[in-house]
This record gives sequence, structure tokens and C-alpha cells, in this order.
Amino acid sequence: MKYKEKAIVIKQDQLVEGIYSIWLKTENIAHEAVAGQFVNVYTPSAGHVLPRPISLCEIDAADNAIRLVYRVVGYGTEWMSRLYNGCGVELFGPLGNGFPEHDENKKALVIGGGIGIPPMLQLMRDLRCPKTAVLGYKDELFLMDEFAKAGSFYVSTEDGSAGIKGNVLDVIKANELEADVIYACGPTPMLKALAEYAEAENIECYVSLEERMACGIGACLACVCKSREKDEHTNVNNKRVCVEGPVFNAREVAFK
Amino acid sequence: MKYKEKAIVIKQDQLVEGIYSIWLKTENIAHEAVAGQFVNVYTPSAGHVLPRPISLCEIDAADNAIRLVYRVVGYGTEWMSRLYNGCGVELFGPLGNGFPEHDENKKALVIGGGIGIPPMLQLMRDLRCPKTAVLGYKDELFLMDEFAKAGSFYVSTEDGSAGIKGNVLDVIKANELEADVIYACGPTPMLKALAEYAEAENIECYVSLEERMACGIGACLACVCKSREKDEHTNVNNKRVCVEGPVFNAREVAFK
Amino acid sequence: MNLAVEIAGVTLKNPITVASGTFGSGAEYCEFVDLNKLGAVTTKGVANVPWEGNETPRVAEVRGGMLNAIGLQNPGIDLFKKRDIPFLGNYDTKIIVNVCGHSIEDYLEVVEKLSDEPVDLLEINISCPNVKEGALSFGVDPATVEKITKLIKEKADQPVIMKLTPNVTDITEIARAAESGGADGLSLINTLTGMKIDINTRKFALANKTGGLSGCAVHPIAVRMVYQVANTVKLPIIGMGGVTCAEDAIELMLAGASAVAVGTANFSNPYATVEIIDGIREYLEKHHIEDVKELIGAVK
Amino acid sequence: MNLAVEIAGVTLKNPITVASGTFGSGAEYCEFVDLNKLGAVTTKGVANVPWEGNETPRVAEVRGGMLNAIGLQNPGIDLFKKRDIPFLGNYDTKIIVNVCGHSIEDYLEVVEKLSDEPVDLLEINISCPNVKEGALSFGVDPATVEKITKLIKEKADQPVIMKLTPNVTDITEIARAAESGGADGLSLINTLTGMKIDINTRKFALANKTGGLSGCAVHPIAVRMVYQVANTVKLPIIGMGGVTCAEDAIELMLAGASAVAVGTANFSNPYATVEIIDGIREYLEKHHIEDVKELIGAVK
Ligand SMILES: Cc1cc2nc3c(=O)[nH]c(=O)nc-3n(C[C@H](O)[C@H](O)[C@H](O)COP(=O)(O)OP(=O)(O)OC[C@H]3O[C@@H](n4cnc5c(N)ncnc54)[C@H](O)[C@@H]3O)c2cc1C
Ligand SMILES: Cc1cc2nc3c(=O)[nH]c(=O)nc-3n(C[C@H](O)[C@H](O)[C@H](O)COP(=O)(O)OP(=O)(O)OC[C@H]3O[C@@H](n4cnc5c(N)ncnc54)[C@H](O)[C@@H]3O)c2cc1C
Ligand SMILES: Cc1cc2nc3c(=O)[nH]c(=O)nc-3n(C[C@H](O)[C@H](O)[C@H](O)COP(=O)(O)O)c2cc1C
Ligand SMILES: Cc1cc2nc3c(=O)[nH]c(=O)nc-3n(C[C@H](O)[C@H](O)[C@H](O)COP(=O)(O)O)c2cc1C
Ligand code: FES
Ligand code: FES
Repeated sequence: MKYKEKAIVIKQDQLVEGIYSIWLKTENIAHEAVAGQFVNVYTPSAGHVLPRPISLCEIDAADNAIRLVYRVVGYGTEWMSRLYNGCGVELFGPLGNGFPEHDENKKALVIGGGIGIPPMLQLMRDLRCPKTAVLGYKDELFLMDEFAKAGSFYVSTEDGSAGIKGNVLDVIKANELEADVIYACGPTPMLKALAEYAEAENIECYVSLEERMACGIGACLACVCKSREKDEHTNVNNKRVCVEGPVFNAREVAFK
Repeated sequence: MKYKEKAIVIKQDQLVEGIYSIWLKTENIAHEAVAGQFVNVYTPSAGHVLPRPISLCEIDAADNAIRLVYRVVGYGTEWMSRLYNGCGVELFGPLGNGFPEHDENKKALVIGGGIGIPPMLQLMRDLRCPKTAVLGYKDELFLMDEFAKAGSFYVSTEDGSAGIKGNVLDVIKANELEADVIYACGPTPMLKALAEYAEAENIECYVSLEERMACGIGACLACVCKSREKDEHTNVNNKRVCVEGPVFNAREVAFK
Repeated sequence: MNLAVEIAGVTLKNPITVASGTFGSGAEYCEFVDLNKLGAVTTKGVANVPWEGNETPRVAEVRGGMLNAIGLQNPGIDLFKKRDIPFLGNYDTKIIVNVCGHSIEDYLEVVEKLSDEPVDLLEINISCPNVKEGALSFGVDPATVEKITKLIKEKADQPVIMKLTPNVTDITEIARAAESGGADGLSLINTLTGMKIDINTRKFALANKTGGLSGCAVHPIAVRMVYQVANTVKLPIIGMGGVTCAEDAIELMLAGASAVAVGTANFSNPYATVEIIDGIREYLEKHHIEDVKELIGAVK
Repeated sequence: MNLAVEIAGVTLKNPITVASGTFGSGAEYCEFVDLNKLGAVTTKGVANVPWEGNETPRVAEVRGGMLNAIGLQNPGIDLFKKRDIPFLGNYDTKIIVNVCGHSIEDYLEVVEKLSDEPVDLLEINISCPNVKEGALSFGVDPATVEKITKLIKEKADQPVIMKLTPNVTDITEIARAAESGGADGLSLINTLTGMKIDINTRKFALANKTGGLSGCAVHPIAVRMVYQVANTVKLPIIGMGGVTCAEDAIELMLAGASAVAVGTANFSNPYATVEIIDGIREYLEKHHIEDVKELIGAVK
């Protein structure tokens, strides 16, 4: 079930310059949600007609709360960053498919790049298999404590200020990290590179994609990605990121 | 001089259902303003492109503050009604001509109808001549204390719940109120009736008009009223309410 | 209180439907919008064969609205008949199928394939690019509009609503052409062509460069066009364009629309349709109006 | 850093002017906007004789913009020459006089009377209703546009900018007609025709029923039309339509405008023009662009 509800801000912090973390008390969404899903955030401005899709970073079903970690890039996220405890926020969700059921015997690599790191936290927690996270930052680190508690992890930074200088693939290669399955979220070039790597190495690979959206529920066909096979719903080689995704088996996706 | 400035709310009250009073601390506007002028209030919504013209109800030059009394009718006034002490409000003003210099020997009738009552308060205070106010309400009374302190006054209500049942002209006739000069603000039919009455009785008469505005400073020609004579600026029989008015000698105006 | 209205002989239980392309075929919304409450469901445009649509990004937000260039992606009429029509058949609402095509033959094929289907109205989207005649849309030339309307009417088993594009000099001329061609009703407006450029990346916001502007920004244009058309032809009108709240829907009805479609507002608020129906009911109560039909074209 | 641009041989010290009708002749704004800072002042439309304009209400707010039906009230060319041009002569800015008329003769009379005046550019508003030919505007018919441009060019001493209406099916066709007629530049867009009805009073918001839609709601349409026209004709373009901030102005320049006019935004913020000029300067600095001209048509 999807719910449109008014969630209440219970905590907001700036993690690093431009990246914020917000905890929201929900009525139903936290109970329904799984790692890899997202919510649509509605801004109060009538002039801004589209909702803002933001992935779930943490799901606290017990407390019926969710955590979103987001980068301020425009009107909507700027508005979100000014919310404080007690403010109401219209949410719609949980949306999308989330990460698939996992096999406890498979060794997993959980990979996040940039603002694609937060969506991997809940998955990292949930996995009941041998798991390692690889986090690729630009410069400033965030969510370190949380990942540290969830399992082992490696870090790369573009400027070399922490971990390996380079990207997540450099980390994998430098440390000869092995895996039966990869889960990844981040910029499209990173996902494409991982998909190619996984295909070459014959590793199962799941990528969480991003696309401009309008409805968020599969009705408007704004958010498609090219798929290798004809999609059952659309009857063409397009899959809806908001419904069939955002998480896809990398083999399904025809990266541009 | 006109100023665009950020005024600060220092007091807001609801006078009666739907009518609010707001005191704003200004930088310069209160020093420049005279009774009968108005300010443009800018709302914070980018989707609402026009300013809201609101008359000055009181001008406290000593404290550099102005009072606006307004009826909630739509987005802008509804937003204003939710402002509280310390909020900033973008203002532009003072705008319009204000009431003309008065003759201390002339007996004045100061007439307000409905939401046209507040703009008469500062004038009533300022007049240094024999003066009587006539206030026409629909039902609920407001600004009674203030008018009581400023001079003598009569009241009419449409429902007869206070004063004379009827309108301001009924009050004048019933009390045989005499005057050398009339100053009035209120609904157009009231102003038109007063203008005709004044003309018939050969009384000097000033009316404060209202019209839909855009610029508020005479540039867009949105806010014209028909004038009996060709207007010097427009070169046609139209006068700009925001510049040549809002206060006109009733003889200048060609009421529809 | 009567909320029912009539379009080309078909009775809608209330005047509210959805704008094609913003609501799929209803399946995605039925989880939280009770489709039984809608006057009709208007489906996403369907062509004779599946269309892939445009590259992404396909949508961009602009002030007071959005641009879209979905490119009429659709699964084709065969799958649509097998899946979408039976789905809608489960609900007590009217079915309006929006039809698109790149050539007159495309349209005719779809219309013929729908002839034995439980569809109440056909809405013909003539804003599609006419690939044969140089990619300008069918809907901008009166002669083409009259011709395509006539040909479709010959094949169609259901009443035919021609959906007009606002990107024309004189909407009344196009409306008259559709009337001459035998249309049973008109839908207006489709989107206005717009563009957005990101000044930092110096890229077009849409892969297709241009896209259709919809949302409250276009509402005053919709009101004007509905008014002009209602005062030109005798056909019933489904009005749309920027309808966000009950006031907007009522405004279009007063201007001359018999029914009203809600589009972009579904994205801002998935419950928009049902809230608008409630709002119309409240307005009628407040103004002591017994029959919603009294609103249609009441302001002249 | 160079902010100067050129329109038809006239150098503007920066690309920002005002949209005709929103700024009078500058006198009302000069108390708080330093007119010396503007690339040019574009005056309210002036006709051969004084026009009374429409009944009030003449303006109404809509979401993301406004409707206006001022009806081109103006004091006539004689008073305008005596008062407005000398006033603007006091400032170090270019003078663009916007000209309106109900017949070709009206336009020609104004243009001739301006021939010995210190005016830099003429902007011909062809959205005025053509009373002789049934009140449709001059600007919707290519043949009329070409003819009127040619006749004006014969009489005009200053370069002639034709100001196009967006209420047409194909703006490039109109632009080409103006180019064929010998225009030295184009201004676009004028307002889109819209309407608003008050659902409680059941009255039109404007006495004139319809009015021109302006403000940020129309910006994506302006960007699209400027882009299309810039890629069709060789003429310099003054772009306008919903410019509210420096980003909007830059967007129009990237689409192909050589200069940009600020209209409705003056009402929302009387300092809009100068703030936009500052914003353009900041953008150029941030992106290390030496010459604002590099922006013109830079996105293809
Ligand atoms: C499935 C999904 C999950 C996401 N999860 C996260 C997350 O966890 N944290 C995070 O910081 N960001 C996330 N994003 C990106 C996020 O949606 C955008 O950063 C956000 O919408 C920007 O809104 P704005 O109003 O601040 O920016 P504006 O630029 O003002 O937005 C204008 C429009 O563009 C859309 N938009 C802008 N950037 C993006 C983008 N990158 N992807 C999709 N739409 C965009 C907005 O939704 C809006 O409709 C996610 C996007 C998707 C599709
Ligand atoms: C010179 C002048 C002085 C005024 N003084 C006062 C005053 O002291 N107290 C008071 O309560 N009201 C006064 N008004 C009316 C006041 O401007 C409107 O009530 C107000 O603008 C409504 O704004 P809104 O956003 O609440 O309504 P909306 O209906 O949302 O406004 C929509 C648009 O219509 C305009 N508008 C709506 N009603 C009026 C109106 N009656 N006159 C002019 N424009 C209008 C708004 O400014 C806005 O542009 C005055 C009007 C003028 C012209
Ligand atoms: C994402 C999207 C997809 C659309 N797809 C179609 C379509 O397939 N067929 C059609 O006739 N109109 C289509 N339209 C136009 C709408 O049906 C409607 O005419 C227009 O959006 C104006 O209404 P609105 O402002 O309420 O959205 C689409 C609009 C949007 C926003
Ligand atoms: C109140 C008002 C008056 C206008 N008067 C004229 C005019 O006299 N001549 C003209 O060519 N355009 C006129 N216009 C159109 C503007 O110059 C401009 O083309 C249009 O408003 C779009 O720009 P904007 O969205 O920045 O306002 C007027 C616009 C407004 C809002
Ligand atoms: S956002 Fe509408 S289909 Fe995905
Ligand atoms: S409001 Fe612009 S002239 Fe008065």
C-alpha cells in the first residue's frame, strides 16, 4: 500500500556542507517500507507542481519513522533544509520496488557514490549475508558512524582526503574485493561502469537508478530507462524507474 | 519620496471577524506619509505577481510606524493576517496623493463606509477644523475607541444593530448634518451618492477611490477612473487613481 | 442535487475526468483514488502500434507548471484492448480512450479496433506530429482537422471528441472545422509548446528540447479558449488546462465546458480529482444550485 | 567585462530594457531606478492620437502572472514628443519608442512624426486590433506583417523592431514575414490572450473579458519562441516574457536574444531591472565569461 500522509519532522541535522538529514514520524509509510524505496515529498508552494522523490536512508518501523538524507540543489531541498521539529511534510509512499530479497549465502558488495550513499544504509543493515560497503565520496565524509555499525566498509574520495583516491571501482580493484552480488546507487556513469564490471566478472548486480519524475507511481511515463528486453507493462524497451525500479538487475538495463 | 523597505510587524489584532489591524515599524514611510495615502504590500509568493494596495489607517511619525486595517478577502490579506510580531513585510510607499490641505474654518464631515472607514481615522485626527465623522457599518463595529478620541461621530448599520439603520446618507439626513466640506471613502455607490448630494447641496467633496492596480505609481495605466475633464498627464478623460488619486475632488470624477 | 452531465449522449455521473496522459489507464491511481467516483477515466493516448516515446529527461518543472515531452509512449492498441479496457470495465465510470497517430491511417486503425469495445467516448489527440506532412501537428490546419474528423467519424462506433491544440492563431476556426467534420464534442486544451534551458549546464531541460506546458500557468488560456469555442460551435466541450481546485473546474464550466479534466494537478496531489468533485458539490450547496448543468456556459 | 550588446546597429550598454507598457516612459520609476543604468528604456505604446483605453477593471492577477487589458491608453504622439522624449533625453540610456495603431496609416503617422526625434529604435506593436480588418491583430497574418513592415521601413528614420504576438500557430512564419518586409530586429513575445471569471460574482475579472497574460507563467513559451525565431531569421531579437530574475534573462539570451526586456516583474519588484543587471554581471563573473555577447544563441 502507498500512503499520502502528513509526516512530522522529529530531527533535522546538517551532515556536511549542503547535505542534510531529516527524521520524519510517519503514520504508515515506515511500516510498509523496505530498503531501496523512496517517497515523494510535496512542497507547500502551489507554483512548484511536481513532488520531490527522495530515497529512504533509514526505516525505523518500531518508531514509525523514516530518515531521508539529501543534498540541497534547488527550491524543494532548500525548503526541506529549513524545516524544524514539529513541522508537517506531505509525503507519498513508499514508492518503487526496493532491493530484492537476498540470499544469505551470497557475499554482497554494497556500493554507494555521492548522494547515492544514503539509500544503501538501510540495505547494509538489513543484509543477513557476508557484506562489505564501498562508499565513494567527493571530499567530505558523512554517515560514517552509521555504516561502521552496519558492517565493514571501504572509502574512496575524489581528492584523496580519505580512503583511496579515486572512485568505488578503484577501491574494488585495489582491495581485490570479491562478491557474488553487488548492490549499487550513485551517478549513472558509476552504475554503468559497475554494471560492465559485474557482467565481465559474472557477478549478479542491482543498480538503483534516478530519472526525472512527475507522478512517481507509473502513470505518466516520464521516468523511463531503456531496457534490454521489451518490458511487460510498457510493451516497448522502456521500464518505469518509479515502478519497475528504482532498483533494477543491471542486466535488464540498456545503459546509454 | 517613495521607499521600498522591509517593515517589521509590531502588533497585529483581529478587530472583528475578518478584519485585522496591523502596526508596522517602517524606516522612512511613516515620516513621509499623510492621511489618505496608501502602501503597496508585497506578498512572499512568487506566483502572486501583484502588490496589494492598503490605505494608511494611522501614521505614527514619532515612532516611525504605520497602521493598516484590512479585510481578509483573498490570498494576500489572508497571508497578512497570519503575520506576527517580528515578521518582515516588504512595503512600497507612501503612494497616492492623500487628502488635500484643509481650511480650519470650514466645517468638515468625515465619512467612511465599511472597509473605507479605516482610511478616515488619520484624517479625522489631523483636521484642525469643526469636524464630525459618519461611519457606516454593515453589522459589527470596529475602530470605535479611536474615532471617539478623534472627535464626535455618528454610526449607521445596515442591520440596525447600532446607530441608525441604513447608510451614511441616512445619518446625514436624519441628523441634518451640515458641512462645508465632505471627505469620504467607501464603496463606489456610496461615494457616487455622496458626490451627487454634495453637488446638489453645493458642498466641497473629496472622495477616495479604489481600483485594481498593478504598478501603484502611475506607469501602467491599470487603475484609471473616468474624469470629467481631460487629464493633463493622460491627455484623455482618465485619471490614475494611484497618482492623481486615490483622493479626488468629487467634481473631477465622472462616476459611471 | 444533480452532478451528472452529458457529453455527446453519454452521461457522466459528475463533470470530472482526468486529462489524458496524466493518469495512465487508472490502474496506478486506483489504489488510492476510487475510480467509481470519477465521471470518466480518460486514458493515455494509444496508437495502432507500440511507441517508444522520447529520450529522457521527459519532464521539467517550470514556475506554475511543467513541461513534458513523453513522446506519446504507449503499448499499442492490442495490448491496450487486452489489458486496460477490461481493467476499467471493473469500475462504474465512463471510459474515454485517447487516440494518437502519426498518420490518418494510424488513427483509423485504432478507431476501428475499438469499435466493438465497451468504450464510451473516443478522444482524438490531433496534437501528434504528422510525420507525413513535415511533423507539424494535425491540429493546426483547419482543412486537415475537418478531413481527419470526417474520416474518423466514418469508422467510429463511439462518439468522437476532437482534442484541440492551443498552439494556433484562432482556436474557433479549428473548432468550426471539427464541427464541420462531424465531431460530437471537443476537448481543449492540450499543452502549449515551451522550452527550458539550464543556464549553468547550458543544456535543454528536456531531451526533446521543446515540451508541452501544462499546469496552473496555462489556466487563463484554457478559460479563454473554452469560452471562445463554446460561443462559436454547438458541440459539448471537455475543458482542461491547469485545473488544480474546484474553483478552476467551475470557472471552465461557467466559460462553457460540460465536463472538466484534471491533469498536472494529479502530480501535485494524487487526490486532486476527488477533492475537486467534493469542492464542486460544496459550491453548488453554498450557492443553492440544484443542477451542475446550470453552470455550463452561464457567464457570457 | 563587456555587458554591451548591439541591436540593429544601436549599442545598449547592457542587455536589459523594460517591456513596453510596464514602465510608462520611465518618469514614474526614475525616483528609485537610476535610468542611466538601463540598456534602454522602452516606452508605453504611443498612437497618432490619444486613446482612452478600455473600461476598468483592466488588470487581474492569475497564478504566476497577470492579465491586462489596458487597451493601449496613450496621450498621443504630440504630447509624447513634447514631454516624454525630452524627459528621456536627460538620461544616458537608449530610447526605444513603442508604436501602436488601429490602421496602417496610424502607424505611419507616428513613425513619421518621430523621424526627427532623438529616438534610437522604433518598436512596432503589431498586436493591436486592426479595426479596419475585423479587429484581429495585425500580427497574426504573415502577408499583413510583411506589408506593414515594408511601409514602415519606407518612412522610418530609425531602425525598426517588429514586436510579435505569440498568439499564432507558427511564430517563425511571422518572423520570416517581418524579415522579408525589411525589419531590423524583432521583439518577442507580447502577451498571450487569456481570461478569468470570478465564480462567485459570475463576472469576468476584466471589463474587456479577455486580456493579455504576462509574467513568469509565460516564460517557457517565450524561451521556445525566441529559440525558434533565432534559428530561423538573422535579425537581432529583444526577448521578453516572464523575465523575473537574472536567470530568466540569461536563459532568453542563450536561446538567442540579444537584449531582454523586463515587464510584469517591475510590478512585483520595482527594482527588478537593476537587480537583473547585477545578476547578469555575477553570472558572467562566476562563469568567467568576458563578454555578455557570448551568451547570445549559445545553446543550440
Ligand atoms: C528515485 C529517486 C531517489 C532519490 N533519492 C535522493 C536522495 O536520497 N537524496 C537526494 O539528495 N536526492 C535524491 N534524489 C534526487 C532528488 O529527487 C532531487 O535532488 C530533488 O528532487 C531536487 O529538488 P529541488 O527542488 O531541490 O531542485 P530543483 O532543481 O528546483 O527541482 C526541479 C525539478 O527537478 C527535479 N529534479 C531535480 N534534480 C533531480 C534529480 N537528480 N533526480 C530527479 N529529479 C530531479 C525535482 O524533483 C523537481 O521536479 C532522488 C531522485 C530519484 C528519482
Ligand atoms: C488605494 C487602495 C487602498 C486600499 N485600502 C484598503 C484598506 O485600507 N483596507 C482593505 O482591507 N483593503 C483596502 N484596499 C483593497 C485591497 O487592496 C484588497 O482587498 C487586497 O488587495 C486584496 O488582496 P488579496 O490578495 O487578499 O485578494 P485577492 O482577491 O487574492 O487579490 C487578487 C488581486 O486583486 C487585487 N484586489 C482584490 N480586491 C481588490 C480591491 N478591492 N481593490 C483593489 N485591488 C483588489 C489584489 O490586489 C490582487 O492583485 C485598497 C485598495 C486600493 C486600490
Ligand atoms: C505528462 C503528460 C502527458 C500527457 N499525455 C497526453 C496524451 O497522451 N494525449 C493527450 O491528448 N494529451 C496528453 N497530455 C495533455 C493533457 O491531457 C492536458 O491536455 C494538458 O496537460 C493540460 O491540462 P493540465 O494543465 O491539467 O495538465 C499530457 C500531459 C502531461 C502533463
Ligand atoms: C500592463 C501591461 C501593459 C502593456 N502594454 C504594452 C504596450 O503598450 N505595447 C506593447 O507592445 N506591449 C505591451 N505590453 C506587453 C509587454 O511589453 C510584454 O511584451 C509582455 O508583458 C511580456 O513580458 P512580461 O511577462 O515580462 O510582462 C504590456 C504588458 C502589460 C503587463
Ligand atoms: S514518474 Fe510517472 S511513470 Fe514514473
Ligand atoms: S496602478 Fe499602474 S497606473 Fe495606477
